[in-house]
Amino acid sequence: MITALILGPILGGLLLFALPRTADAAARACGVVLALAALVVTLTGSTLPDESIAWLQRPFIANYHVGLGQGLGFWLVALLNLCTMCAIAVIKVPRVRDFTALMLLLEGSMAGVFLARDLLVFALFWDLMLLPVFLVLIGWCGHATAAWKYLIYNVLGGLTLLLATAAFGIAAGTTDVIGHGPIPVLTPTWAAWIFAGFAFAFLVKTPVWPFHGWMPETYVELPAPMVALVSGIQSKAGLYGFLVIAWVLFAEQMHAMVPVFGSLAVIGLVYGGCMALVQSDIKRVVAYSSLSHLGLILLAIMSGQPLALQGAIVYMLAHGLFNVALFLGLGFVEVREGTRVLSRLGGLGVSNPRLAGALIFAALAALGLPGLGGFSGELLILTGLYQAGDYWQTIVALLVIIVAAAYMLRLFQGTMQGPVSDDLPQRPDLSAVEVLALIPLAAMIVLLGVNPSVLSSGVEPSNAVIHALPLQKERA
Amino acid sequence: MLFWFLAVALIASAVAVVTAAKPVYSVIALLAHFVTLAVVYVSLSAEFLAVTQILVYSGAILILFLFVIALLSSGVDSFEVGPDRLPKLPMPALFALVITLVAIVFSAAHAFAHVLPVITPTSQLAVGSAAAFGSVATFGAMLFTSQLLPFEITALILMVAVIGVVVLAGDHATLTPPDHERLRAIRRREREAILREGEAS
Amino acid sequence: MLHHAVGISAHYPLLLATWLLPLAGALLLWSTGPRIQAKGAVLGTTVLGAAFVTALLSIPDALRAADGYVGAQQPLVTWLPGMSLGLLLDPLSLLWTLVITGVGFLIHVYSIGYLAGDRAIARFFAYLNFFVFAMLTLVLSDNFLGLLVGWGLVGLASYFLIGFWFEKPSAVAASRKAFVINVAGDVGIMLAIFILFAQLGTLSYGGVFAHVAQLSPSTLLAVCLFLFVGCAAKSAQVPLHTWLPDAMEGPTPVSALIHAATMVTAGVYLIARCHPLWDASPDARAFVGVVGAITALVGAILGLGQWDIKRILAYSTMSQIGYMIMGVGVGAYQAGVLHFFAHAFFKAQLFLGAGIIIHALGDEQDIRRMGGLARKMPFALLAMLTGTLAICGIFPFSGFFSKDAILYGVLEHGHPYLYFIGVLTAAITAYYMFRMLFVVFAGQARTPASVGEHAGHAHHAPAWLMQLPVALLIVPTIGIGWLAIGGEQSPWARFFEPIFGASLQPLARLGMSEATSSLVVTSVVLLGIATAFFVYATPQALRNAPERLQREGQRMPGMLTHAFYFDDALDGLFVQPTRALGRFCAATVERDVLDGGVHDITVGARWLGHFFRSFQTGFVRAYALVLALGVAAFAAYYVLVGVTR
Amino acid sequence: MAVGELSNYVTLSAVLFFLGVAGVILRRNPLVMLMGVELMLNASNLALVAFSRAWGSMVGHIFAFLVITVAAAEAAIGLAIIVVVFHRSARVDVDDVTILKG
Amino acid sequence: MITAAALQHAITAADWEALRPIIWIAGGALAVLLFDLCLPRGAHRISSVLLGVTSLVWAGGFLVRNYHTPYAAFGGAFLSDGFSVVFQGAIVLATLLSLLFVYTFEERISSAGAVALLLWAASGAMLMTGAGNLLILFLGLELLSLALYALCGMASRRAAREAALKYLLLSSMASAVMLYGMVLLFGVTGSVNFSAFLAPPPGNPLYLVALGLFYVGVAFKLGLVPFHIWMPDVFEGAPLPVTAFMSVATKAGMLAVLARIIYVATPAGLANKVLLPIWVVAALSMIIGNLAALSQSNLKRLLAYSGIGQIGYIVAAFAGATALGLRYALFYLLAYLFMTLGAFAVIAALSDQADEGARLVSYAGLAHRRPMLAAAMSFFLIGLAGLPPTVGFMGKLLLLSSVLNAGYISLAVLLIVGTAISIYAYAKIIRVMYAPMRHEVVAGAMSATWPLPWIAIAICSVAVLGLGLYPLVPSAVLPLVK
Repeated sequence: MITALILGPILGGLLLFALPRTADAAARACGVVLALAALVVTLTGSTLPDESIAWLQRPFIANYHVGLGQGLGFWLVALLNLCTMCAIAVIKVPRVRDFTALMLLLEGSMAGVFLARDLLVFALFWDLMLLPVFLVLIGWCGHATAAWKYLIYNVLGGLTLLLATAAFGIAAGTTDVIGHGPIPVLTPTWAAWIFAGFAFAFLVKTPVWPFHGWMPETYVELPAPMVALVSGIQSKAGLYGFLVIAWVLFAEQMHAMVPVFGSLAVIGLVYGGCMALVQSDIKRVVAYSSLSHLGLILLAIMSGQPLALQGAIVYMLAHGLFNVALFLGLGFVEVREGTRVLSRLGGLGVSNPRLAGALIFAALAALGLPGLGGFSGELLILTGLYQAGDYWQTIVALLVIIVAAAYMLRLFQGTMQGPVSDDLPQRPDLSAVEVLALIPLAAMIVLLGVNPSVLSSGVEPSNAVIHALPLQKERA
Repeated sequence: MLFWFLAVALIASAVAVVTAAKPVYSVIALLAHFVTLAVVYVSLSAEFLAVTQILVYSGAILILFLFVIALLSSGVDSFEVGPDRLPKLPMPALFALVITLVAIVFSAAHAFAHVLPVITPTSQLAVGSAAAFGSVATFGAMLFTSQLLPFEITALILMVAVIGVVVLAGDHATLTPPDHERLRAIRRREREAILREGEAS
Repeated sequence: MLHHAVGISAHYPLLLATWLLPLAGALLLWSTGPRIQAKGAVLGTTVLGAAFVTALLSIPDALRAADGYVGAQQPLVTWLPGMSLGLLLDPLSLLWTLVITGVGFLIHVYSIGYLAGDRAIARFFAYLNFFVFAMLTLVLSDNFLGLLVGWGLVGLASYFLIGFWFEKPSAVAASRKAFVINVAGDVGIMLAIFILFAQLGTLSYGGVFAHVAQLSPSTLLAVCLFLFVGCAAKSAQVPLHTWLPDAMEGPTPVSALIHAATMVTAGVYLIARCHPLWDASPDARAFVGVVGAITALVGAILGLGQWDIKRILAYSTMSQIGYMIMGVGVGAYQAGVLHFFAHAFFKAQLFLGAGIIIHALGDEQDIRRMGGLARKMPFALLAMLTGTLAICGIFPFSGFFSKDAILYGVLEHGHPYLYFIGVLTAAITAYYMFRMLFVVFAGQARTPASVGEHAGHAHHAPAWLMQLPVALLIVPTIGIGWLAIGGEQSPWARFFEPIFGASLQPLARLGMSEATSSLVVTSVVLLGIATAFFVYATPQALRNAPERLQREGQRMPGMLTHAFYFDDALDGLFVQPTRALGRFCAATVERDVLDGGVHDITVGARWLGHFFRSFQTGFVRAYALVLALGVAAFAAYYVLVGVTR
Repeated sequence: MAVGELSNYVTLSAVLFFLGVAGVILRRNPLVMLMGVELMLNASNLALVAFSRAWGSMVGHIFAFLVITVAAAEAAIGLAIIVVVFHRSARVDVDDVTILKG
Repeated sequence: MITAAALQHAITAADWEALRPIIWIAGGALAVLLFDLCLPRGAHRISSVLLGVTSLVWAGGFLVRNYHTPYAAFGGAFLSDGFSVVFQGAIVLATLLSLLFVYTFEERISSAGAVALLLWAASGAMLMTGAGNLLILFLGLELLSLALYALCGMASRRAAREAALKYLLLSSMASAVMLYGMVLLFGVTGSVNFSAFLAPPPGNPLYLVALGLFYVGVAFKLGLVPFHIWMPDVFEGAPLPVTAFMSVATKAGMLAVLARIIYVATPAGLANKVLLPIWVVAALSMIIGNLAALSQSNLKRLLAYSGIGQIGYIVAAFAGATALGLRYALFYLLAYLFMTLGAFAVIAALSDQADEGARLVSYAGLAHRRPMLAAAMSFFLIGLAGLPPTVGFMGKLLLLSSVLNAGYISLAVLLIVGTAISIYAYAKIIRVMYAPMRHEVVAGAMSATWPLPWIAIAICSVAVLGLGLYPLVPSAVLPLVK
């Protein structure tokens, strides 16, 4: 049943090609139905047993082992299916049928990453994630610089992951280790290099500061539904990797690298915040803001403090939700106004109140308005960080929250409020479908904000993470 | 003493082949080369090879070369060769050749000093007698018993060569270049128009 | 899923009703707003009225002392062992709830009239209801977490309301500035929360105040100061006050409700609620007292330099809150709260009165173009006069009792300098309030002819809708003061005894009694009124009023017109450096380092590709040469290996 | 028939071999290049005969015989290709043949 | 003198059975020629292709039987052990698929001759895989080369004839160098059998130089970097089926020889010193092959360069002479076979009489005109690049783990760098195909792409996907030592 979560969307996407090329509405409907089915399976499937088929024997034992379980993987897959459903419902691009197929392929491969219990399966789906985004970047976007830049970063990431998986298999004898079974002990030199491979792949995928070169162009060039998925969920794959693989399998190396990654996260936090303040393209503002939020989550993961980790998980989900909502909203603005330049936009709120409402809701969740998902995650993270003794990081993060309020409002007011610029064509407000697509996201954001502990029933990342982490960090 | 004489002859004729002005001269030099080789083979008691060398090599292959020379230089002027477009070629070529030559000669000098049997003078039997070392009898026996497989394959190789030549040379007669070319040119121009659009995007 | 999430158990339906009714009203108006338009106003007001009634009915719950704890407890949802949300209704929060819902209701009625005819009136009432809900969340919460949630939501409501007319770029900028400074306040409170949670492991008021002794003096001071940062942002204390004058961009009822009566006093509520923390750290109290006094003085001085009627009232609000903060800061909690209670009414009345004037003069806010309205608008004169007398602290009005209580309390708690600043501020307050009165009401009308008669018939909404709330407000403006008469036994003291009873007593017997201090204050105030009369209201001053006001406009000192350059300072210190850092990152780090780096890699790879392709010259002999070189390399290598082995 | 040292024969064949290679690289006439290849093959034949004489095993002779037949076949096809390439061009020069490059 | 025993080795039926697959193929070629004579002009093509395919399939059947009965025929001259049978299987498969492209030949060319020559070339390559001694190796190599010289020239385009000339001259020179190496080996060890090379005379530099010259010949045919110089030109010039055949079958044959040398004929003590140049050359070709592929505008030339890179990966797998390395090199060879021939099939499907579909410009916006073909081509390119759903990913993973297992970390890292560069090169083609066209080009009438290339595409894509998910790795492949 769990494999259906992975293969269902992928095969469904392929079957879409049976539809005639111009059957846009039908393709969208199939896409939404598939995503909804996957969501239902996920929600009802948390007690399903793992599925494991023997795959490789010779160089090392590798099984096709996938499992849902209760923890972080479950919530991320639920988030993935929900966001895909909402995103597919609002696709407005040429050749909708092919686009939906690629969205479903992306959804399937990301589900594969989160459900993988074997490093080889993880590496396979990690590289597969790269494909649909690249195909969309070249098929639907004008110039290909974004495609090349995306390719360079992510290919190197994917290949180092492949090398690290092979090395791990050779060194440890088996790769069937994610989230279960004894933690194999590797010789220090091998372990260090393998960890470096994994860490590089994760750093590139959640764009962490120096490795984020691909992120701005890709987020700007991709059509809104795809960028919502990529920024909302694909970035979580990297953080998921840190949490479930790096902390569990390479605890010592992770300790050694905590100051380095911690400082990268803080730099990313500040860098993303300041950059978002001065961008002229609306999508770039959200792109850099997500760089800043992910920096905060990474900081929490690096601190290793249980409260910060729980906050990181809540914030991961919240960030997924409001990032998707933001990008879909900006997608609607771009479709209506035809331009993404902040200076030429303005005054859309008068003619599109519902769009304005949706965008302000998402912007508020993003800047961490108390009562919404963003705030509860941030609060838990910062409390955890403070308890872990990282005083300076907490203060910097708090200052960035102020900056976040500034750039988010600048974005919202730049597009929605201010004098109505008459040269922009006045388009109709959100259609019923579009509003319907945003409602589940909003509902989840509010639910997370009011009571993040609703996750806590299954939220502890995985018991392996907890007992691998130092409960109280000894402050030197 | 005979060896040194033959060696000098071989090298001279080889150099002549390479440096001859006109291809006909190099063919003649090659003929001399092959004859000297035959003599060397006899000195090394490989009668069958000596005979084959003369018959097959000088007889068949050189004649073939002559035919081709005649065919190619059917025009009035003799064999001209275009200007030298790779003037910088000889120096590195000589450099590479010298290195490999030195490597082989140096290692050859060391190799056989102590390990390999020195060439011993052949038995006193007359040239051509069956029992002698290089006689045709033993050669034939070996060719058709233990080494039968190579023999069969050479048959295959020769057939491939013949078929290849026939197919390659082919009956160009049927080729009527003009209309063929024209048809293809029109087709290609029309396709280029579509594709130039693609190229520009 | 929802039940598990919210875990509501209905001990106190009235408390829940008071809290959730405004939210329900807001959501209803948001969703159905565009359709029901004008009827939305009435809906919003009735919802508020119902909330006010339930608040009144829940007074007995608030006063009932059960199991050693005063008030009604209503647990809602727990996030973590230490973090949970719940409602608490005790005398302190009851007072605020009554003010919020009471004054809120009156302002709702007033707004029906004020905003009649505005296309987005339903949205306005939705925001107002949402604001009341947010303020109730802040006030009714039983722990710091709920406080923080309320704090943020109130900031959001003020953002919506200030930026209500979002076509105006100035309103958009003002709302953003208000919200960002508010978030800065939130950040302060969050830091205090982290410290508390790290030290004590719990955030509920009961838990924290019970273990105050465990906190070391330095952490206690840190907590108090960070909480005060929140208060400073919300209650517009000196460094973070710059958003209040700009907040006047919003409609006048908004200014009345939010920027006079309720939101800006959240800081006072916070300090009053956390009085055990403040009792335990004397230097925190001293700091807060000083900041309060400075704010009062600065607000009063800046009030002198304003020509816009709403800005004058805004600065007066800032100065009055300075008083409250000073009072509550130094430890005179009951006096501070009393002044809040009084100020809520007379300031609302002043704003609504100013609203009536502005509405009548067709949105004209500059007092230099008003004048001589005494005859045309007697009701407005009555409202403004009673408000002004109350704010200056003349005898029968509530201001007299509350302001004197604060000043005397400050003196009692051993701060003579602050007492002197307080008295000086009272004088300046009297001066600029009466300056406004005389300029607006006395002398000839300076309103341009066209504006005058147009205003007359603009009223399509019945005049009484705006005048009734003002009239109702006059009663408490006069009456509240009497509650505090009688020292320890006054109804006010007995009402707050369970809350502030245990808090610290006044230090030493003072030279002068309370009566003498109120005499000193009253004389100083009369002096202020007299000077204002001589400057603005003498017959010859009235005659050449336009030129004199003009001259005064030019001679206004730079300091006043730029409000002590606080705005530019804040902008220069925080906003510009962040933007500069952003541009620096964009220009150098992003374009040169990252893009440059990747660009070089691709160019390098392509160049290498061309370099290796260049070997393919097409000449057979060149290829043969490469082969020969390869053979030479192999032969050389193997000879060397052969020799060295 | 004075029998020289085996290494002399090897040296001789090496020299002949590399004269052949020189012929292939330096000369621009394809026919001479083919003759160069023939030279190289004959050089290896010489070495083969010398080695088989030294080791006293006839395998060398068989090998040499095979080399001769292969050389013949190669010459045949080589000449055919040369004819096909150059039969209508004015100059018979290998350097003219450079359509394929890059 | 040779001992009598050597003479007395009786040639039994078992010897010929070991050779039966090769005999069937060579015989099939003859049958093709005979049928060509008696059939009417119109049915030439289909008849020769069908005959060729049946003989190959039949030979495949015999191969399967030989897999289970390893035997050293002709006194060790021809070893038909599990190892050589798998390589022969690869060659048969490659030839089979190449035959499917014969329709891209021009009308004028006699397809019977072409099919016959292709079959003979295949039999030459199969001889090389089973070669137990230098004689058979040399003859197999020459048979293969001669057939290819003729095949390259079979097109009326001047480029084809030029390719034939270039291939002839360079390949004959390389064969001569390799022959000279063999001769010196024979001179030093006194015997032509590979097994004799295991115990070289101690301290003998000539033995090493001989090995060096021998490896030159091997490297030339495999197209490892310094000796790859001929490959792009010849691959671009030669007609499509010949290029397809050469890019897989010849390399498979020579890989068998290299594997045979490494696993059978390299003395243990000298192993790493003697084989070091091979690994260096493999590493070079991994990097330079892919780098040069970056800026190509002709698909056949690009596939030539990518072939150089891929063969670099396979040779790297031999590093350390581990059994695992051999097994996964074979698996990757199969993967490479299907992916490359799949790509050639797509080119074949696109080309028609006028010109071959190899020019990149003819792929502009292909996705809009012929979505199925574009999808197939990108699927194969993704496979060659080593991205997940394909056998390329699994193959690369197994290669990586075997190289790491053998301890050659630097080779593994270079393999990854090479792959990264190759992905960039393949992605450029995918971009050209999928880039949005300024105006929607009406899908041109499907030119008479004969069904055969489509069959090849189907076979290859099924194999690339199937093997990718569940790798069937041949087991009994350790070479027979006689």
